[in-house]
Amino acid sequence: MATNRRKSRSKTAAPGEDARLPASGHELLGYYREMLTIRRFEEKAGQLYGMGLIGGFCHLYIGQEAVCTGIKYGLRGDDSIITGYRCHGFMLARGAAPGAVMAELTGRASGVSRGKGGSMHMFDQEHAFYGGHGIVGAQVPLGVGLALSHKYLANGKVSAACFGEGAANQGQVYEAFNMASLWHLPVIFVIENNQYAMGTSIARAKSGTEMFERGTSFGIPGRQVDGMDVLAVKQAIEEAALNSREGNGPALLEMMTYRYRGHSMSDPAKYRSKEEVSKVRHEHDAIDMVRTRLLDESHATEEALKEIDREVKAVVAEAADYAQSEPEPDAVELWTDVMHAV
Amino acid sequence: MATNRRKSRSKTAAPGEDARLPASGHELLGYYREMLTIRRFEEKAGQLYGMGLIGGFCHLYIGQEAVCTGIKYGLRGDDSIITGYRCHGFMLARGAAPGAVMAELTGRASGVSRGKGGSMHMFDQEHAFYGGHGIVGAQVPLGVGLALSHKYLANGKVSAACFGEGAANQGQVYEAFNMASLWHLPVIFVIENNQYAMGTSIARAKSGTEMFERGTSFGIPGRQVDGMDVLAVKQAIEEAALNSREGNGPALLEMMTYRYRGHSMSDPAKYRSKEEVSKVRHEHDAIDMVRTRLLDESHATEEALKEIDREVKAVVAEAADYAQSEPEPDAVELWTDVMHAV
Amino acid sequence: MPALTVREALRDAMAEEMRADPLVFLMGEEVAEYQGAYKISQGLLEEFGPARVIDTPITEAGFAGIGVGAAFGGLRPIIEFMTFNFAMQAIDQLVNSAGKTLYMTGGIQSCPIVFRGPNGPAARVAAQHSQCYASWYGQVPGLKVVAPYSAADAKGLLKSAIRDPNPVVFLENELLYGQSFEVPEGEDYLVPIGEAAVLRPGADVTIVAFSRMVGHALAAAETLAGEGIEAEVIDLRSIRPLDSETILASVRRTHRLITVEEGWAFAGIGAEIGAIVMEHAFDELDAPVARIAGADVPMPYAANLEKLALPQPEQIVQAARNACYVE
Amino acid sequence: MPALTVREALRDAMAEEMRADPLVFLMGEEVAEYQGAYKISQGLLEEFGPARVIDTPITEAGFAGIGVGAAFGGLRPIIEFMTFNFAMQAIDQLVNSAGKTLYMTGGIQSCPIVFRGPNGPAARVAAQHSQCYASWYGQVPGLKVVAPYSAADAKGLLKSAIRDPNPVVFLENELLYGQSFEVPEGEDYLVPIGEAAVLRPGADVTIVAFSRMVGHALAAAETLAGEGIEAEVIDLRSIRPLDSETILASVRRTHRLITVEEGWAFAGIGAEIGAIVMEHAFDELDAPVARIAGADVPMPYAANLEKLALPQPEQIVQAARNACYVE
Ligand SMILES: Cc1ncc(C[n+]2csc(CCOP(=O)(O)OP(=O)(O)O)c2C)c(N)n1
Ligand SMILES: Cc1ncc(C[n+]2csc(CCOP(=O)(O)OP(=O)(O)O)c2C)c(N)n1
Ligand SMILES: [Mg+2]
Ligand SMILES: [Mg+2]
Repeated sequence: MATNRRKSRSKTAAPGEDARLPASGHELLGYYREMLTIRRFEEKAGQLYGMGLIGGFCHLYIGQEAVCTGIKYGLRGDDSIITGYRCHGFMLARGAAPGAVMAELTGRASGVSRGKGGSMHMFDQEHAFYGGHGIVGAQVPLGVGLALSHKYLANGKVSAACFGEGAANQGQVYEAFNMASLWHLPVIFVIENNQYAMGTSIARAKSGTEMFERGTSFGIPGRQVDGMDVLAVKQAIEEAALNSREGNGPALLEMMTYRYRGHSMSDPAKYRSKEEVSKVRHEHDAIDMVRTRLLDESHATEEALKEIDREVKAVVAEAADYAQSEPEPDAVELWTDVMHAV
Repeated sequence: MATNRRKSRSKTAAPGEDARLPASGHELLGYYREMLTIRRFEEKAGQLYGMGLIGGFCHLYIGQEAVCTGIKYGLRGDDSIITGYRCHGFMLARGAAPGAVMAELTGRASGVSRGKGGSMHMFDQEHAFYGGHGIVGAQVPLGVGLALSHKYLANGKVSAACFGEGAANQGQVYEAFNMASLWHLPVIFVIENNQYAMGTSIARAKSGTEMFERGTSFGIPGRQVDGMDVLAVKQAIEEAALNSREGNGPALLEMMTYRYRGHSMSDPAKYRSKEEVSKVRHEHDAIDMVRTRLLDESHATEEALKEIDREVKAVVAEAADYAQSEPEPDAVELWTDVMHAV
Repeated sequence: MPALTVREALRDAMAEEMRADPLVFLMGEEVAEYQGAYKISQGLLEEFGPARVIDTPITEAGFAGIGVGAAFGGLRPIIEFMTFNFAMQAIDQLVNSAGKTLYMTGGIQSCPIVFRGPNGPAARVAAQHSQCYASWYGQVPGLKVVAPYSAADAKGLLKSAIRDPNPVVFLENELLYGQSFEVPEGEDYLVPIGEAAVLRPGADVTIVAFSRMVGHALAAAETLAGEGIEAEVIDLRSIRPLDSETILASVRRTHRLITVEEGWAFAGIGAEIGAIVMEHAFDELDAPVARIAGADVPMPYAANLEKLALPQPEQIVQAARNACYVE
Repeated sequence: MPALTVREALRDAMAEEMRADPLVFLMGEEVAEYQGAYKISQGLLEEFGPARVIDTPITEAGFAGIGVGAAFGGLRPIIEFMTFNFAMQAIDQLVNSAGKTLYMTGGIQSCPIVFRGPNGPAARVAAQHSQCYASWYGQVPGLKVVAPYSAADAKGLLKSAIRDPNPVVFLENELLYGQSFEVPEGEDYLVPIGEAAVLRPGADVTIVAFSRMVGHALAAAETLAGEGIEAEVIDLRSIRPLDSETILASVRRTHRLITVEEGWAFAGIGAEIGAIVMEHAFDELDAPVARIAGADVPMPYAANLEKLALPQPEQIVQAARNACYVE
């Protein structure tokens, strides 16, 4: 086993405290741009929600950008990924057009799900992203099913099944652990531990040891990873994927991360202090960490990064414009896609 | 913690190989009689089934008698017990009249559930036995709920939630583990590991470590117990109950046992060899072990034990007669007990 | 009478019953410290403490089962599902463990428990969060099923449900939580389970609805009155037992019946009501019973499609006109 | 035509489709080494090996979800539930993950999967093992629901279900497994989903049934013929889509309708059929649609009570006499 059961680094480790993982300037610039795109996209979605252009539940990914970005780069492009309702970041990371994602949020015909799924239900088959699921924990067996299909088809692919630390208490997760391990399926269970499930801190919902050890009795090696460090996420995923691809079965990775916003747009997040949020934001932010390193290691100038910021803003602004100007689905769409014709 | 996480003895330990747990002759004679009553009762039920007097599913407890008997004596009389469909032994152990239990099996008005529940659905509120449940695993959260009621009422009681090693893979079991541990509920999870879930041997359904370790990551100490040794079962339950009663939360006990018959009356049990069954029967039978000790330690003569056998047979024969001669429920019973009137 | 929102009425019902009976407690996701995902349990943790207002992990099957076990053990649990969509994870515990045990045990084992939470569509929450489960639970003998519209009924029925010795599935509606209604004062205000209410008398056509659709039915009746059609509006309130007497009595007067529900028509509550009327008042019907129901599709997210998927008052008006053979 | 049991017909359907399409596989409890709890998968492990005939632990939510995920990944799973009672543990995966995904994704993500197993009452297995789920699943747009009676339909419909690009809930009946029927030969014998079958023509009254109750309907028709009443017997075969055309055409001829089901009447399939007939052929009805259904109680264990809880041919006969206004 390449992975091990001990924490690889703790979430409170200050940036730069650990030895930095190797990465080229080109690579780091890519992460910077992609994570920033997700953040700006989500900020814009929040604004559109406030303007009444997006409805229902809308769960922003702000703070967690390193997780989906690290997963993307730790996997091959055709490895499958599945997650819950907090899925916008994954859509963007895997390559969906920001305009089409935003148009889904505004419920337009040119949205990725043609306006029918909304924030929680986005799929991108071209990029092997399988949603976008609203029922907490349900995506975990689905992700194991994708792994079963990979093994069955012997296509060498791996499946990443992502879920929150709150979802990690759901019974079907353990059923999925058992079968994945029993059948040596190529699946990486990724817990995005952002410390809260809605208003419930992890300590109030979880008994026993740390989450990454919850697979141990099912024979699944677990590891805690700094989910704010895109390189750490990427490396942990790479190792687990390699191991799974070799037929050694599943791994469990607990990504220590944090969400800066409320659970969804309707959550004022009174269950934690402003200081708690701002401490993470200022001391251990995923994007800042890459930014600092880019400057430290002279891969980029302040000006070059500002230019990226401007470009990202333009991309997101364009997506927002598109999402507001596109038409709603045609009324006849109410009745389509219920069933495939035989 | 009085319990510990290591096996206390392995299931393959030969009788008498370990130091014998202390027990008076009087005590041992009681266990002998009670376990024998269960076995003879179940044999008789099997006969009545063969005669068409019992219908549907009928899961016999033959081979596992030491588990329910040890649980009974390890607990106080008002501690609650709950189990699955393999429940006849528990009914008898807790003190239900054999005739009323058998009459339930034959579907008669004087059955413990007035003929409406049958083999799988027997309760005995007077003796704090809460069934008798047909859905694999469902009784586990129910048992935790009983523990919650004990804690809420501060009545000093403990709950024993019994389930098979097959049921131990069910997701709701882990949900129950988590909440029981988080809330320090007085519940003893008892896995009756009889090696098979219907036709599936434990190795074909379970990944990872031994079953008794499945609670570890939820902070629940686990222990493997020789489930054929009524004294070992009793002692393990006593220790766990004491600990739970003191407010230290749940424990998990894995009782290593074996069922001699098919899963239910319709199972020819072709998935294992006759030799496997007869080896356990001859080398590690719960009743034989007590019998041997009674003779060894001169607590009873062969003749005295034969007399008990005769008495037990008479009790069971009487139960069978009763169950065949009692009338079926009145037709009006179809419509009663659906709801309490308000 | 003071005006209360449905949210306040539900909270007051629980608070009053918890004051009256120390065996009553509330358990569910975010019910305690967060005061309820939809703030139904506002103030309860403060008043009753963490032993009686219990936050759970996101494990519906587990805590529903724990609730049933606690009821077996003599307590009177109120189990909140954040929405009934998530109760599908636990539906076996509701149906098999709570609903069937009294019968299976020949009357030995009671299960006094309330399962409550929002049911049916909310706003823009799409297919997985918008299902109505009234007819599923309504089908099961051994369960009582309630689905109030007004705050008064919400309060009176929830108090009855908590006192009921049987398991009760209590279906709320998120979009009603903020609506205000007059509510009779006093801790003794109870609404019995199993009785429908005639909210508006009328001689020409009967409209039966439950939960949020009662508002639509009343709006439609208002429009119809302007056209000279007097619609009688019946709020079902309880799904099981279903008050067929009130419906039949009305149909015997109006000879016309429209049913309204947000869920799917197929084997829905409207179908059941139609069947009952057919069985008991076939000769009284001057027009076929018309069902207004949610479109036969999973709930779409887009605002325009969602509106098309849900029953609108205008559809009820049109159905009533048709039943009265008015152009 | 050779006679096959329903058991053999189901096995043959799976075997043929597995031979024809390497993406088809079977997964469930005891399906492989044990050859199926009810021996439906006899011989399949031997022929197709453990990669395609997969024994699971007793974890319905998990393996149903794994099945759906595998279907997302391009396979064509057949998921066997030992009985549909246990599928309640997994019902969220069937409804929310399998049934709604195509719609939620605007047509992007298909889910070609079959969920099959015995549904409804067996013999003496009591309340928790005897429920009929036809109307629950039938209510959900996005699912197809099938419930065959004969071995020929079992085979032809299961083959269609396996080839269908949509999720199909395939409801079998344990008591039919051992019954023999003639089955057309050939691997191309398919029965399309969504078409009812007129099993016996008759001019006086229509009897609609599905699954095991078709046998009762045929028996009742035989008795009625002796009394001079010619009953038309329709085997529904599919629950969703429901073949209203065939039912309506028959009612337009007989003007009388009896529905038969083993499940509870409340919001059942009979209620739905009644509603459809009311909506489309109200003026054709010379008598109210009568529902014969399981008694409104959890299933009792005692032999005499169980019999009373289940529809009997004599009840159908009496309902038909009533509909024809014959003493
Ligand atoms: C089965 C189920 N129960 C409850 C909910 C409501 N709900 C949606 S998200 C959520 C919290 C999940 O927390 P976590 O798993 O930590 O993920 P995060 O939101 O932090 O990403 C809850 C309770 C749901 N969608 N599904
Ligand atoms: C949820 C559910 N799935 C499947 C079944 C069918 N079933 C009844 S008993 C059983 C095997 C259980 O094995 P185990 O838990 O080891 O208990 P044992 O029978 O050995 O006592 C199965 C699969 C069921 N009753 N409930
Ligand atoms: Mg979280
Ligand atoms: Mg077992």
